[in-house]
Amino acid sequence: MGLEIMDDVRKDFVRNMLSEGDREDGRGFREYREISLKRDIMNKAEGSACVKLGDTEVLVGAKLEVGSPFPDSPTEGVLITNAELVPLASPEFESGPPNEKSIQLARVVDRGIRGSGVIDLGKLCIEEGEKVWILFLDIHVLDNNGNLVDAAALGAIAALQNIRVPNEKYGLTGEETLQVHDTPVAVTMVEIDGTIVVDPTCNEENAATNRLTVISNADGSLSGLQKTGSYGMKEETIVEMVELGIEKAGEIREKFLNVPS
Amino acid sequence: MGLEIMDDVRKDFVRNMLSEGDREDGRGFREYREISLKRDIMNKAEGSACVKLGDTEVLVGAKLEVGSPFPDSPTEGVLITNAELVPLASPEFESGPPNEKSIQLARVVDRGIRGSGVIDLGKLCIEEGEKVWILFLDIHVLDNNGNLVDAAALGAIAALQNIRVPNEKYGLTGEETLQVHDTPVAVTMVEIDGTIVVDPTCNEENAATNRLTVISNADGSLSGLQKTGSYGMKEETIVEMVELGIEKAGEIREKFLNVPS
Amino acid sequence: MGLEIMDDVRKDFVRNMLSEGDREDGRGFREYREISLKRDIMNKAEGSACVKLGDTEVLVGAKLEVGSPFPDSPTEGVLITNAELVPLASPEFESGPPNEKSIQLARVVDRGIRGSGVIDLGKLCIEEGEKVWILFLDIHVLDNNGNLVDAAALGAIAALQNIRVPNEKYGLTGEETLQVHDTPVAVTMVEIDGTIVVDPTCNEENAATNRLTVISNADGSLSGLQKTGSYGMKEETIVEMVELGIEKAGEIREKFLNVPS
Amino acid sequence: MKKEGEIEFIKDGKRVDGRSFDELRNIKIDVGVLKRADGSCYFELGNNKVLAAVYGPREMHPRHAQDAKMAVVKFRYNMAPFSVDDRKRPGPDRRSVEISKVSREALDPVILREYYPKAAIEVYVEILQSDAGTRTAGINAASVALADAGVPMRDLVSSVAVGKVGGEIVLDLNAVEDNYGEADMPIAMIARRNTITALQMDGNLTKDEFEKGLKLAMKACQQIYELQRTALIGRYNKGESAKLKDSGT
Amino acid sequence: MKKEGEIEFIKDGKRVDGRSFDELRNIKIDVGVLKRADGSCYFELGNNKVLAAVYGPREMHPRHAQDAKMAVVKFRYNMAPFSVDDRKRPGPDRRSVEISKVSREALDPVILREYYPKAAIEVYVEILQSDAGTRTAGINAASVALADAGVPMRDLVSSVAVGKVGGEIVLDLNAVEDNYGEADMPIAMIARRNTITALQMDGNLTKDEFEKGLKLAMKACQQIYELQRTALIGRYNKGESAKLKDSGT
Amino acid sequence: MKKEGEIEFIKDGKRVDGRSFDELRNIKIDVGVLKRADGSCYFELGNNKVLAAVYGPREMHPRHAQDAKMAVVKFRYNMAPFSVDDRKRPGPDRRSVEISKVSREALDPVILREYYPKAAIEVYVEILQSDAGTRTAGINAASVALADAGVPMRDLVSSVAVGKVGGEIVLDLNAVEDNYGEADMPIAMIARRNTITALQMDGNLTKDEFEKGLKLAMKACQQIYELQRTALIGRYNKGESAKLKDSGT
Repeated sequence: MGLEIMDDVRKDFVRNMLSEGDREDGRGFREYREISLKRDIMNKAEGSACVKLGDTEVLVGAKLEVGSPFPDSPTEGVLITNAELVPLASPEFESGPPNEKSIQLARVVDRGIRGSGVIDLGKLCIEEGEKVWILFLDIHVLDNNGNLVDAAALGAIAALQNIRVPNEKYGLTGEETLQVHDTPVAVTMVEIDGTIVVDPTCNEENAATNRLTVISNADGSLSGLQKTGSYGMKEETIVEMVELGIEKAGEIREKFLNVPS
Repeated sequence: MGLEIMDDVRKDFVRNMLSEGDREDGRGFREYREISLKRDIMNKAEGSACVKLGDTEVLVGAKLEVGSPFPDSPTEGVLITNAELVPLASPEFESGPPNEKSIQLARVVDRGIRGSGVIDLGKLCIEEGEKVWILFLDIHVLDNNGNLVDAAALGAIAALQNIRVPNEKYGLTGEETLQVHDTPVAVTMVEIDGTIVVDPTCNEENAATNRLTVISNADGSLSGLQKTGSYGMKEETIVEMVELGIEKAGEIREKFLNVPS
Repeated sequence: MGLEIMDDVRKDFVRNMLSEGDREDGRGFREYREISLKRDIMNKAEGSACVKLGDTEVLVGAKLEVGSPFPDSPTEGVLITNAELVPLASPEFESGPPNEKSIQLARVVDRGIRGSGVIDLGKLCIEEGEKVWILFLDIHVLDNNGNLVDAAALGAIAALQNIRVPNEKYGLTGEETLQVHDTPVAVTMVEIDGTIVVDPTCNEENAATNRLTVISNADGSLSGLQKTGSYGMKEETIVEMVELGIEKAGEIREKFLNVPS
Repeated sequence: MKKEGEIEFIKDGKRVDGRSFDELRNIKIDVGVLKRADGSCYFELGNNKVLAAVYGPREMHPRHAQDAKMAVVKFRYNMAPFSVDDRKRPGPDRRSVEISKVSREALDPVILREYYPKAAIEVYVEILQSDAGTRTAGINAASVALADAGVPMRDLVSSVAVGKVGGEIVLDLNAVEDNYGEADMPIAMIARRNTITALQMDGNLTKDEFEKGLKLAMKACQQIYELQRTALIGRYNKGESAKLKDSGT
Repeated sequence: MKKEGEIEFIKDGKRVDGRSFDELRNIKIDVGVLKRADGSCYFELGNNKVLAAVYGPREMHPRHAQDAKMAVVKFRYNMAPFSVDDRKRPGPDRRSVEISKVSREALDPVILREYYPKAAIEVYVEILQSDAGTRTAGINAASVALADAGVPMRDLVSSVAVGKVGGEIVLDLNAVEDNYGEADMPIAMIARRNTITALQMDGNLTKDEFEKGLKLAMKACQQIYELQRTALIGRYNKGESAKLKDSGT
Repeated sequence: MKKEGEIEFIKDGKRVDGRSFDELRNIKIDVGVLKRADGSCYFELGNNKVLAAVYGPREMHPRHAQDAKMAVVKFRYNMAPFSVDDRKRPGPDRRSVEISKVSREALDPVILREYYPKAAIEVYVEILQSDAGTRTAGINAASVALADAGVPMRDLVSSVAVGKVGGEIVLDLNAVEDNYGEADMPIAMIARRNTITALQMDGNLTKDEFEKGLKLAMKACQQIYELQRTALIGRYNKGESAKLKDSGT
């Protein structure tokens, strides 16, 4: 009960600050927290990245294993995106099987990757109908201070960019790297009392009436949208967020993903 | 607590009416509610039927997939009968894995089908030891107003009667229909204060001391029996119910299952 | 609450007796309860044994099935040790999936067997990379009056000693028995207020500050150790227990496992 | 989203099933079709057959999940095993868990949850036959079932998907369009207030296509709203409002 | 139920194991074989080896499953992994869930559950070796274990199966008869009251065969009842009633 | 434990990675690396990368698992799916359940659990990269994280493994030594008190080897203790003790 009151206090705090033009950490409304991206940091993973958005920290590891294709797509590899909200990362997370939050996180990141054709699954076929690469993308949240989606999506692309295909382990020959065809970037915004802010903290997420994640590609097109939360949104707000999302994605892509390949 | 009292009130209501020769819906003791049977109504299922017993409504869908035989019966297809008591169908049903009620429902229907050799599982063999048809019979309860077993068993036979074998989907040739060798019909009766009534409603099931399901075939033989409930029964009552069950099964079979094939 | 008080009463009872040089059942500190071992008692198991340590009773059954090897050890059979603490055996056991107690029990027994090379897994290979024997060792606890590990470990070796390989069932030819290369024996001791006693009862386990299981082989070497409990131990105590464990193991081996093979 | 170069999605300004770009599939709505549920609705959208039932407000279990300020809405989207081409294993999978969450959040804004603190309002959607668009059909059905149950609501929620096939933005994708098209965007809205309560998109759309699709979907939701309203009025004109729901409970 | 034309089930009026049609397999009953359980029974029926334990009446968990008017009986039928030809994966499967329900309902009628409102009486049956008829052996063992635990009962329950093999109605099917016979019908009854508390049948029987089988089973239950009673009397004559059950608890 | 005859474990008195018999791998300790946790520690041991977080003391759920006399310590050892050569399926397996139990019992003796009756102290260890010795790294990390969280403790716990490879007793096995060596013996101890709180062994050791290994491990725990202490002092000298832990909670 005391905890619920603290929830309300924090929500009011965030709202009052915003009404005076401030955010709890002093950022501008359309400003991200400091982003840090480290690549290829886990030597057991075929690809990996660690992303920090301020105090939010997410680790993404990619593993490649040889397995069977789905019967209805015998010439394609398989991409499986999974997210674990381990209790280490937040007092609100609990041990147990994936829940609706972790499932949604994984699926939104997954759709962003599929929607923009980041990976050519046909290239992951080893032997039609028999053997394909199974590409596991595991999102491991270490510290949840808000906006896990953007951190996870950024980490996912960065991890894919540094994959080394373990051909040797399976006695195969083939390309060593995985071609990454696009660089979708997720930008999440919340609406709080009519104000739009990007890259929300936990407190801002809790105080928000709405949240929208906009995933966009290098050419400015969209490869994913996901509205979250139990409130309605106006068309104009959505359109404004989509524009803003595409703009911020461009900035992040420029700085972190346009690696010489 | 209030709910438990309502339970008792309803039980007494049913008992009092019966003691005066009446049922809550005005039926005779040995009278079924109006039966409605619709066949082949679900185009994604290889066979289907919807059965209504008064306000009780059960959907049965049959799916055929190619799979492996059990090691100890390499020349036989596999029949898997499953029942879902989805929470949509009753305030008492809960989400979750199958419980003892849904398992018993599925198993009683399944035994009725096996006991009378309705399906020749040998005919479901495609390639000995390698490939057989897996026949899934899924009982999906939509509205539980009592006597699910009889509705499900009737729907199961009707669904089997209209199966189209999906040979083409698997690049196979073979017979298009499945021969149905018998038409077992389940008839459920309850004993309430010594009175036997057929096709019980929920209220009657709750007020009953005993319930017996009698499954019988076209030739009048039995292919399944199942007593339910925490009370003892006299031999005479059981024998009377078996006779009555065979008689009612004949009426239902005549009206609903003797389709020209 | 009342139960917790009874717990304390029993602990104090055990402690008080020990301080006067007595155990609740009159044994010496380094004395086992009467051990009974029956072999080959279950005709559906390929090997079996029933062990009683006083009122503790454990059944171990070995089953052999043909299956696939692990990809990283294509020339080896598979040993799977499993323990079920079924609720029949103790008021404290509950139905459900394996918990930390049953998992620890199985793993300690398993490590003892592996550590001393009791079974040559290479001999369980039928066809490299394709077919191997899967050896299931199932520990089924019937009555828990303390010291399950020693009873289970003794039963496991005895069950392995009387395995008949079911070649015929799988259309194979090969040796009929399984060579058992060593006879590891588990000896469990507890420390209660500085006193070391072997083969603890439930009450002694509950009153103990520490428990150590020492598994040793025919040549006096160690093949497993496991400390249990939320208290620290002194080096001297551990060394003393290890010596005592090896000594008692020798006595048990001599009496029960040195069968003419 | 698979590419299938050989399908000619658009021919003479018509789609594979003969519809124009902004045309809904046939919709059929039956209200109050179940006896045990407090409210129910059968909804057909083309070949989709969907059933929704509502129970409550009633006591919330488990207690620690109660909300002291308002009712908790539970939403369970479930596919019957025989509703799809390859039999669906019973029980929730990741897709149905996500759809349940999105659908619940689509309906939450119209339910006067604060009237029933600590209570549960349970919404169950069963997909009996699936042909693309089941989540939108489920939200439409659930919205009507909530009204049928007498749950106090600000308004109805209506839902539809738009997408891109053969380079065109079209309304209400069918199965072929969904499987082989370029984008799919389901939305839900409170039609009379132009308020969007659910929005998802996967595939690929330019910003202009997105805006065009959003407008198309919003317009179609108005149509669906009228059908939902008509069905509810029909239901009560039949005088069935006096149905006895408690028998057998 | 598989047909196996080549087995000669009946030869010279005897069955494959030499029994006559109405003959039980060997039965062995040991009472009070477990120390920790409040009551226990080891039951052999031919090659079946079954152990039953009873705990309670004790507090019912979880609380919401308590019955304010009477004790709830929990019954768990479980097969040891090595009790069957092919190793049984630990944990309940559909068959054991159904058998547990039927067995609980077979025993409920004799337990004076109303003496212990809100309590649980827990019955655990472990099948150590299986050879057809385990559910009947389990009910018989459980009935004796309940008495051994001092649970107040109206009477004992006895159980046996009858079936049809080689065209004949026979008592207490063995494994070959069960696997390849034409019908199997397990029943349980309160022998002294001629009251049937469990009845199942699968396979195929005419009405006359059913009636003949029912009578055969009822008669055999009388025999089993006498064996159960004798075992219980033997137990108490040994003066073991004073066993200390609480040590180690 | 597999035998691998072809590996030359010891050459010129050095091990495969150039270490001497009694040499630890490189250790790196960072304290307070997580914002949301009440205490945290990042621990590297050679190629092992391990993160520990502590929450609590806080309310224990479920209530029936509360201990009226003292706090309950929950310990969850978990491997990230990408921490090992072949992807680890998420969720606890038998190995991690046992390690969690042993690790909890290794830490229990130093936590002043009686200060917080009915409470839970939760310790979460994530293995991010695994290279033999993860359980000892996890205990070391958890011990520091508990101190960082301000949980009242009698002392720190330090942990290391010893083993036998190529016939020699060596300290802190690496992955090759662990996979193909002859024995592995992880221990945990309260270094300043010479009190052993965890001890496991698998493989094969003579009694003398065991005693030699135990002494070797105990000495190494003293070294690790100093590193843990230094890391904690470093943490507080930076004045980070004033970190605001409640933001965002």
